[in-house]
Amino acid sequence: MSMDLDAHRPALDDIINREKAKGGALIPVLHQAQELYGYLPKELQDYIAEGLGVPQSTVFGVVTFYSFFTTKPRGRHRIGLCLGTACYVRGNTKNLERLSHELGVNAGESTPDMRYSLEVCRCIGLCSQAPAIMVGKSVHSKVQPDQVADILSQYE
Amino acid sequence: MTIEELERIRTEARQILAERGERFLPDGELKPPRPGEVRVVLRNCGQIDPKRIEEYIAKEGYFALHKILNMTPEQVIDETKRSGLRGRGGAGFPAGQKWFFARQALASRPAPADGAPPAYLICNGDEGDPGAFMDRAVLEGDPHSVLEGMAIAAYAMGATQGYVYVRAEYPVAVEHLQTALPQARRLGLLGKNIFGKGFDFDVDIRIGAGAFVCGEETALIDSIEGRRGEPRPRPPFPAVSGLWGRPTSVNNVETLANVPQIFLKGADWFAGMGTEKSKGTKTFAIAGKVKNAGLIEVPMGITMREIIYDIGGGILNKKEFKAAQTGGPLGGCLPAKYLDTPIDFESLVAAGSLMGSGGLIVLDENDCMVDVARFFMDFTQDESCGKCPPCWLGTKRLLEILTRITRAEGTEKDLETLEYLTQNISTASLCALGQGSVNPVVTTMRHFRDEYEAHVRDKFCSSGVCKGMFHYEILADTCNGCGACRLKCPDKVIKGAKKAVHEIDQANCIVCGDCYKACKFAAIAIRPRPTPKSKLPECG
Amino acid sequence: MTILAINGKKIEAAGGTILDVARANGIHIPTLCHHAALAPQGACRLCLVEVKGMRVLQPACTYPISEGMDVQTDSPKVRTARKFVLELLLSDHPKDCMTCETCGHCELQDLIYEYGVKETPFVGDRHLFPPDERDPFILRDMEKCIRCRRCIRACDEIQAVNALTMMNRGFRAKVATAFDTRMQDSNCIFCGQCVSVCPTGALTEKDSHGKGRDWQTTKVATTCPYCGVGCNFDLNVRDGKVVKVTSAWNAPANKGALCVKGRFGWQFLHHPDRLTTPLMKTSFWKEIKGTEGAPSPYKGFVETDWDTALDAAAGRLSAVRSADGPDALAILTSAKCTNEENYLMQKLARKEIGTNNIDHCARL
Amino acid sequence: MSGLGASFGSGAMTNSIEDLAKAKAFFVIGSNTTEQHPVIGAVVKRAVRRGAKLIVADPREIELARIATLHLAQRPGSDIALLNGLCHVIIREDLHDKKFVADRTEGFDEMKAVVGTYTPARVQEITGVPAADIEKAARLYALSKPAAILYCMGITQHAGGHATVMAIANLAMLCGNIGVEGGGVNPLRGQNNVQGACDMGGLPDVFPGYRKVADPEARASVEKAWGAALSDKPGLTVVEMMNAAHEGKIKAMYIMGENPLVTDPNLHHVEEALKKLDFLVVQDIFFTETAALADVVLPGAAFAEKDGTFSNTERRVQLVRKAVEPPGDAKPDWQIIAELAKRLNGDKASWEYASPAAIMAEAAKITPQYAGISHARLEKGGIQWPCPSQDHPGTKILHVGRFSRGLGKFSAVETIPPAEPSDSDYPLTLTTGRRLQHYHSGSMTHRVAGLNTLLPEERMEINPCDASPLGLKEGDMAVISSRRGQVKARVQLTKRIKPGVVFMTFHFPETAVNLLTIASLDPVAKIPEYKATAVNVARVE
Repeated sequence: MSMDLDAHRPALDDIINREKAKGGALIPVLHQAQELYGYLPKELQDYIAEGLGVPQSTVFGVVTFYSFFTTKPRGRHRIGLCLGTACYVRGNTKNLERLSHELGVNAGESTPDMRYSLEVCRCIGLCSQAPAIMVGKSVHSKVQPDQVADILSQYE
Repeated sequence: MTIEELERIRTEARQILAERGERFLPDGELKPPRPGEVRVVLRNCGQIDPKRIEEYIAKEGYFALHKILNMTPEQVIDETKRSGLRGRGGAGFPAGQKWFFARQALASRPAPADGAPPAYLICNGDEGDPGAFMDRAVLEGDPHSVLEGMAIAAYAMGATQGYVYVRAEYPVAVEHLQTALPQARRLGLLGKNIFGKGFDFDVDIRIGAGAFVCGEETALIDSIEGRRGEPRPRPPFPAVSGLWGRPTSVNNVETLANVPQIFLKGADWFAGMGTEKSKGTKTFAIAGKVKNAGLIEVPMGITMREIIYDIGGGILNKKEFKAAQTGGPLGGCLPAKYLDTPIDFESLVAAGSLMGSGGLIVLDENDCMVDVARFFMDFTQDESCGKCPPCWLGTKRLLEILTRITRAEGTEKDLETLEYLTQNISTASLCALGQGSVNPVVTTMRHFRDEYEAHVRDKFCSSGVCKGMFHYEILADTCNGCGACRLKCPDKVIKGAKKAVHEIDQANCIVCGDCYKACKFAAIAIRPRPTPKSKLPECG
Repeated sequence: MTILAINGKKIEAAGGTILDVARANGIHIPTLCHHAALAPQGACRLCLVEVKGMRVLQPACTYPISEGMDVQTDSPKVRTARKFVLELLLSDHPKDCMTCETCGHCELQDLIYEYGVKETPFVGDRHLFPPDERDPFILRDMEKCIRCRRCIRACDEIQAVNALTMMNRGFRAKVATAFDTRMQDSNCIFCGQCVSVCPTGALTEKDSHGKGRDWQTTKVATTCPYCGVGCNFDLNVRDGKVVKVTSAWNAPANKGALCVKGRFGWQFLHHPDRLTTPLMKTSFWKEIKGTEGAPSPYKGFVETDWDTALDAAAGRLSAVRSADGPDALAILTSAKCTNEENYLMQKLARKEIGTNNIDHCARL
Repeated sequence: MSGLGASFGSGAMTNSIEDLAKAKAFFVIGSNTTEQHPVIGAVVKRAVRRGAKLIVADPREIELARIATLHLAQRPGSDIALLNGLCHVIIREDLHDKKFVADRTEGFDEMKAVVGTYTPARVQEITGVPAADIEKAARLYALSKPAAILYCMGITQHAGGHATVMAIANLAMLCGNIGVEGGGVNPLRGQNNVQGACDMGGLPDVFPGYRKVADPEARASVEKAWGAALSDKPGLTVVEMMNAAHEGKIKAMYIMGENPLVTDPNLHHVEEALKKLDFLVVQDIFFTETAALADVVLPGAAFAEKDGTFSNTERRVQLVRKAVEPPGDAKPDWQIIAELAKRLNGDKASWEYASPAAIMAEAAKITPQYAGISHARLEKGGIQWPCPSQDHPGTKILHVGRFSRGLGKFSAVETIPPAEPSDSDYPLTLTTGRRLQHYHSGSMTHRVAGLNTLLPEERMEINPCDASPLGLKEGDMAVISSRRGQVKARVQLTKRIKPGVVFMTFHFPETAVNLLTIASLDPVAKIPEYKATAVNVARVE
């Protein structure tokens, strides 16, 4: 997978230089780098390793440990379907099946047109509105399978 | 900042608050206190604008900090001990004791040569229990109460640098903290020489990256240091060797949010609430099959019945209460016989569960306890850091067995193996995640053994959850032929004339459950499948 | 001094962990992720012991002793927990000890034997990785990895290279290089420290496969022939051939560490290019013998015997000395040879030839 | 080693490998430690991770430079100026250890007078290292005690190598870093037993134990031990031997375990010299390039095929044990030498040795540093010399309390430019070195398949700034020429090398870089200048 590091290099360098001085800079830098590029491919991880003076293996070990980090590009809209306890017992697996069917992808995948990526997440603290789905930063609460298509149509 | 200035800000801000009146969170999560609730931690949530420090000051904010800076750190620790405040993160360790240990460790060690902070105070906001969101509510709704609590704790233990570790899933909490920090610094409530008393303390935010195990304090410390969050054996405890090897206290959001109130109203006031060993209030996130889901705060010692029925309004859709799951993935499922048990740290542990951070999920007759155990095991297995075999391999084996049972492939031997696994995982695992991971299995096996046995022997899931292990039947003597089920059936496999008993064409039924939900007269029942799967060859 | 009780026996110790103190007092506690050259991490749970007053079992390798502590190292509870861990590990491990390179010096195998684990009660997914033979020297058979992380720690703590890491977590956790590449494509320097600490057959010396079980080889302690650090190691010998180099952990200069050349660079010993007989330049042979001589693999040289070669060499060197004086001769001794040989060489130059024209490549 | 001998009275690593871990700072100059002494490189890396400071002076951004607190990329051949500059700043800022200087050294004022002229500004001009970095480095070294200096051939293989070592000694003494744990001046010896070959008198001017052949007293004692009259005239060094052979003054040579036709400078000249010999005996384990020129080739034994001892860089004498038989008729070298000696009018009895242990017993008698060393003792573990008696435990740190020569001697040394500075015909400076995966002339390592996989061929490192005007891209073949010859090599572009400098190793006979190097010698140490050769580089079409 090749990517264009130069797209955001000045901003990336700023982030690295700003965080470097503090202890434990790696995770904050990865967060911000993923924010910039959308994902953390090898080239980016290697660049961060070099910039922070930490081993590449450490960066890779951290990226693969935390579920928030991804090495694959994601869709424009990230669907986060909560499978926390409340959402689970209130039937969010049915919504997942429907979403998967509508989008033609499995959880953890993106649609070929990169419009959506479908992700299952742990409790997002919306238990009282279960079952809940987030698309980007907006919350859809008490979702029923029949509403899924309608929700999807709201995002371009 | 001086006390006079603080008082001036309070006066001005009270004016504004009085003019505006009380307001509540827009999304309906935090409703006004219901009868039976006592709000200490949630006192300001929804009542003040969390992005304006003045409004927090209007509610006596930072007065406790000023007060304790006239006390010695030892006095602050003693007062906290006297209040009986215990950690709200799960284990319930006395907060004052934690600070005491850190302070002791600090005294026995030279300060770092390079001028780095001698000790750290970490606010654990990695609220990972599915079903718990009180920390989010506090961080979003009243961030300054946490910062003030941190400053007091830091003063007591000797820390000069603090970190708030927040889940990445809580962007609003992060945003509100990011707003709060510069405000507090600008007023001199964080930073150098706070209130002119020679106390330095500042706070930085660290955002988690999606790892439940980082709620464990040693893993959280590793994560702040920029590594994989993998728990370490204790000792050494963080109080002795924590962040960057220095004395560190890790306290939960809710614990810290209690602290300013304890110093404003006194240890006696706090100790006056709750039970003998569990003082104060506790927030609970009630969810699941309950009418009034949401966040509540109640005195310790209240019963589950009071919470679920009096405050929560009882079970949804007139269903039967089956169990309450408390304590998240490391907690357990308690059946109806515990409804009248007072909720405190010890009672929950005695019942095989855990206070945890206060998640309380109500389960009804349509929740399969084997599937619930499987659900939690799927969670902990996925969240295991992979360091110690009892956890990374043990939980995997547990999950595999539970999955087999819920797929009608379980055997009697599997039940034995489950018990063997749970016993040993709990004694042999490195951290609380591994040790506690078995609790959902242990409690469901203890209290709902019959369901496990039905799954294994009869290949029957009486809750109608496990696919292929039940079917629906229309009860001839209850069906009044209203036709609701027939209309709802997506595959049109229900036959029956109006006002006549209906029947399901079992051969073509996909067991979707729409008819079951549609029937208002409890005329559709969950029954074992006519050809039990037990005739299939068993494995193992 | 701290006084504590281990298995009811009163013990005095200055400090350290339960494991340190137990071992110093001859009390056996099994370990798997522990390695004397590495910092303890308490992960594998084999060294669990009962500490009175503690709710759960504690790892002896990280738990510091304290006054009045009461420890049980071999109680039924402890043995059950250890056996349980072994059963778990075995449930994710191939059972191919018969053909495994490490059979006979595998710490997992030894413990499975010690705890009498005949069969694991657990049935489930097993990691199935094909052996990775893409790299020189190191063969990675990750199916056999028990995730003790000794390799990762050796790469970090001993070598400070950090080519290895854990990737993913939970059951999917795996020892890998950055981006799970072959080791050649990482920053690995092939020092083999990872291999030397691996308790199972997950990391083995590729060139030694099939060349001898541990019990079939003789270990000869010696000193490395490459750079000047003077690392010690053990040559593993079978049937007159070196088949492997293993670490000598008590070596003063290197404490078990080696570099790629020291650990893996021994194959030249048995290379077919080795000189096996004295040679003489064909023209020289003809000059003194008047015959064609026995052909050698080297163009312009014939094979000869020691007496012929040495007599001829001594004769010519003496002739030059007689004709042009001792300082017309020069000797290069060798920084690759032993002290004893260097001593003899300068003795030969100074005493038998009579010149100080002796040097070696110290300056090169 | 002669430089340290002059300054301290003993030319060996002052401290132990183990004790490097206790250094608070390292100054590494002219040593690519992680590739040439990988196990020591790791000791340094570990110490740095624990917080030790690291200053690296090297024209290349070697691995240690990447983790260094400070990297000084000096021009090849400018080390003395750099070291004098450091001393200048330390004295100027009054950071030196005045008590140590007063109590244990001599010659301070003369040295001070010379380094006084090496202002950071002047040093910047000579070395190309920014003046501010020179000041920072001086403070780092002076203020972190103990601090260890590590150096290697990058220092000695220069026209001014001997003087450079004395400049290093100045720096260490100035800060009282001698005779202390974690400090010292630590020359890292290149080959497994280069230390031992020197200790045992494998040098033209000294007997075993560094006693001068010209010293009547020393000579008398060796003559007595051997029962023979010995020459008092110091002999020739390697390069001098080749020159003498070229001139027809040396007529016969006996070469054991060396491959001068790859390792020596100016190979065309070496080849001509060896071909002019009347007689050449080569003793080796492989048919080397040099062996091909021999009249007689004797098959020796490799390290695993004989007993004996090696002395490592920290003066530790350690056993080498026979594990397998030599192949075919090959014999341990000690047996071959003895057999040959017996045939050279020797008294045969003095060449009867039952074992290498017996040889060591004899050697120990005339080698003061080894007096207490025997194979029997070494069975229990290596011993660091000096070990003057059977009950002496050996010496971890030299010059504790007192230098071998009494007082440590400061030397006033001036910068000595390379013998062959770059010019318009040969605009680049070639510096040579080693790589991790191969060793010396490669006769051993090229016969290990995996090592060839890891590093199959030589590559010339060149900065992209130098490469682009030459039209050179990564992987291109280039021809590298000096006044003495030319070689072809593939090009590796790297910013880790200073512009104006190119780097190659001599591991590959097919890329024999010593065809290019100059045989100009340091006047005292007689070490050739491998580290600075004027070359030009062109693309092979």
